[in-house]
Amino acid sequence: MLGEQIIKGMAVTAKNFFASYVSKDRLTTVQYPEERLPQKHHTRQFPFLVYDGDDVQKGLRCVACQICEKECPPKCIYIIKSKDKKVDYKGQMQVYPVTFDIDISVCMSCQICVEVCPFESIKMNTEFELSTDDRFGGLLLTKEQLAKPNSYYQKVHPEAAAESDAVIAAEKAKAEAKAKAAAEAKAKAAATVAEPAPSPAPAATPPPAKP
Amino acid sequence: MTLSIIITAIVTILAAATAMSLRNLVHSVLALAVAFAGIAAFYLQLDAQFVGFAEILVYVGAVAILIVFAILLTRSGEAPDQSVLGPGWFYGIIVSALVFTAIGWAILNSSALPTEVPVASDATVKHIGEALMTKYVLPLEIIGLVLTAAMIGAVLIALREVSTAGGSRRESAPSENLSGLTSTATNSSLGGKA
Amino acid sequence: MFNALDQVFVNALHWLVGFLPEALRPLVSSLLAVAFVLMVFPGIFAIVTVIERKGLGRIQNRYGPNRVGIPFTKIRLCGFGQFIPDGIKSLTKEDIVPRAADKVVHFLAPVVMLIPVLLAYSVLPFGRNMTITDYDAGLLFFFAVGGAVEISVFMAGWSSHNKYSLLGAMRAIAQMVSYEIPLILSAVTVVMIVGSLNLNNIVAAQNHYTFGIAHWHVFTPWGLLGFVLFFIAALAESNRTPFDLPEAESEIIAGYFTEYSGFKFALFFLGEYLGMFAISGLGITLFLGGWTAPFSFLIWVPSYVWFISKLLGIIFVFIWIRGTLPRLRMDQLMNFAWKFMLPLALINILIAGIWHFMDHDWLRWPVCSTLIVLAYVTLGRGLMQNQKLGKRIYRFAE
Amino acid sequence: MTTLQICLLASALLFAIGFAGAVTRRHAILVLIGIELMLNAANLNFIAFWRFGPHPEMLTGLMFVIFSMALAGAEAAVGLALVIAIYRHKKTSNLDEVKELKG
Repeated sequence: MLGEQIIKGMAVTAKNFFASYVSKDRLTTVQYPEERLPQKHHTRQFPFLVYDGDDVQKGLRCVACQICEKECPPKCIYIIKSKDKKVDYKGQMQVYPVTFDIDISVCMSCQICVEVCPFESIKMNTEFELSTDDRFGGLLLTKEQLAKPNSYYQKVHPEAAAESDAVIAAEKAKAEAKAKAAAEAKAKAAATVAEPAPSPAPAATPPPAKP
Repeated sequence: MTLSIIITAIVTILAAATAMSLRNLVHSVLALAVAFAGIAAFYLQLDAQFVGFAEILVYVGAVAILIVFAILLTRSGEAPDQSVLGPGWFYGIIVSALVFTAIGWAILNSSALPTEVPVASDATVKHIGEALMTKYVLPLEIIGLVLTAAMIGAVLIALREVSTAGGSRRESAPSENLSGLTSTATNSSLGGKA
Repeated sequence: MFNALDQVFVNALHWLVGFLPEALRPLVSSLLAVAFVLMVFPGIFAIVTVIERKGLGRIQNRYGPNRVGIPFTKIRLCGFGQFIPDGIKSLTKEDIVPRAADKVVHFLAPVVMLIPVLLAYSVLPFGRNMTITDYDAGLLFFFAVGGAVEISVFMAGWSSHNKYSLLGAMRAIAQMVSYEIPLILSAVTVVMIVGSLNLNNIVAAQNHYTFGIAHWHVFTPWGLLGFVLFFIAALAESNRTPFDLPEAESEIIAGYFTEYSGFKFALFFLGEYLGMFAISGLGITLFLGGWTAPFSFLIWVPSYVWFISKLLGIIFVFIWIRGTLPRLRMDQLMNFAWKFMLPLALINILIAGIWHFMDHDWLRWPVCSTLIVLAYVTLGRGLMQNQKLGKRIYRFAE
Repeated sequence: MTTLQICLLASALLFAIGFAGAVTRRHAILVLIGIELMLNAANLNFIAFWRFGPHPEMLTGLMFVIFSMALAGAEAAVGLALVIAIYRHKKTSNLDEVKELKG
């Protein structure tokens, strides 16, 4: 009969109306600032810079190689290299970025900078509450704002951080072995020059750790 | 009483003159609606409440809307390029001025007009209804018949001529709106009388 | 005591006017009454916008607005202060007039919309002795000024020089004109039974009780059918879902007020809601007993409280329907008005006549009810069988 | 001048304006509007004479106005339907271009 289905529909909406006051499970929305949904596993928003240890200046992994700046499709990264050098995590002397800016009003979250970075230095953040009332300066993040400790990275992306830590550990070990080998070679050369005694010195050298 | 009647008269006549002299048809109709409202105000001041409300209902609510619909359907909403006055407009204005002069002279100089103002009779809806159902029942029925005939006629005239048999159902769709308009006029006047 | 509470506004008005000289009294008392209407009904409008958003939210299992309470405090009041930022926003927005628009008509349209809507309140009885003007032909006045709203809709649609505006205006006028007929015809039944066009008399005719139950017209077979018809027509007249074709967002943007922004848009919005309240108030007066109490043991509640609570109840049903039903198609809308509502309204007039002439006879109950059910089933069958309201048949390019 | 004379003069002026419009304008709808104005002028006369005439309790003028209003509604509907029909045929609503019925 005409109107039967209308009454059925009205009953459904009335049930929704009253039940939404009784059972909280029916409510599909979340009251955002107070309650938040857990973030998705691979959430990524905008890049940040990783540093090791406690000191930002000392521990920053970035060596200002400018690959990310060149690869960035919207050209939102701006880097100025330093004139002097400092020791990086591998123990080598490297330049470091004096200025490292990312304009997140331009950034399109493509993650290409992360993929091209050979130093495990730039990673994607999960922070999304970046709104500000200054639409020019407020959205231009400087090196100090971008730098986050490695522990933070381990917290937001545990799996990726573990992978990246393994890579760094391997490289560190490689570099150490290399340094040791170089030192020994140096010592050997020195020994040969100073005292040509036939003593097999590097017999006890442990093999370099393979990653 | 006299002052308010004079103000009403001025507003009504200005609106009517505007309606008849503007180039844009839509503006004309809006001015016409104001003129009708002014005439309704006349009726209200002359103690004819029922007729005043019926005037608003029939003229502002139905006839003006009907004219607006006709303007939209004939696409004459824009002001035309050539002159809006027909040939021989000069004689028309002369004749209408002569008509006004004659009637106005007659009104101002007539001795047959009643001079004393009688007490207002209570023309309540009840009295009007009783008169309609007793003394004027035959005209009422005839008006009903005329309105039905007019409605059918208007629908038939405005029906699009159907060339192919297949498209007849869809072709007749626009005329439904028009029939709706006509029967609003009928039904609203009937509704008022009941 | 109860009487004093009931008449508190009337007595306050008399007391205030009593300080004035005799000549000024009628003018000041009517001005005060107008000010009362201008304060109360926009106030209800403000609250109803929030109720509507919250109600729609709950129907869709959401919270709806629940943040804004009293400004500059932490008090939230379940979000009932939402209308304050809404109002500030719409009043401070930039007012844009299209370059091609007819400036004068474009400016006048919202004003012309609001005037007849506010005039319609002048005949409604809000409570015992609370009618602004007691016209002999009050019902006719209401319908007359209601018809003038269509002019403003046309003005808005035509003057914007936008095809969506024009389409929306055409749709709105066609719809309002079509549904005005069932609206008036269903009101005619009440006029036939009561024998008066005066709304106070219509309320007085419903203000007596048998076995403690009021003689509201909705409690009779013809009154129930008349009320349902009136309610559907009122939905269509106030452009509410499922008859909101004039402003169907998905088809024609916003209909006749597409080109309106800022204060003018707010005026249209206000006019639409005030029109909805006015027509609900008329429905209450005609069928739901106006300001009378439903049961005789409840007559101690003040009359205006009854009126306002009935009004809010009807508005709640409006919102409920908006949350439930999808929008009709234009041809379905017209078919429903002309092939279902109009014949049913005419049959209802006949049934009201039968009811009137079988006076005080228990037999009139079954006879009238049977007739109504028969008419409803037959017309409904006819409408469904011709696929006028049935499943949509899609036609693709052949 | 009495109120009756003011009403009659206003009605005469309305009639003249309507007549001038109906005779001089080219557009069919404007001619119809002129005719409506003339009808209203006549109605105003009826009401004025009913109110100030010797027998206001007879309601004769009032009744005449009610019937004339109903007829005016019918006339407007048929007239506008004619305008629309002519527009469909000739794609114009200019009365000077519709000359077939002249013979």
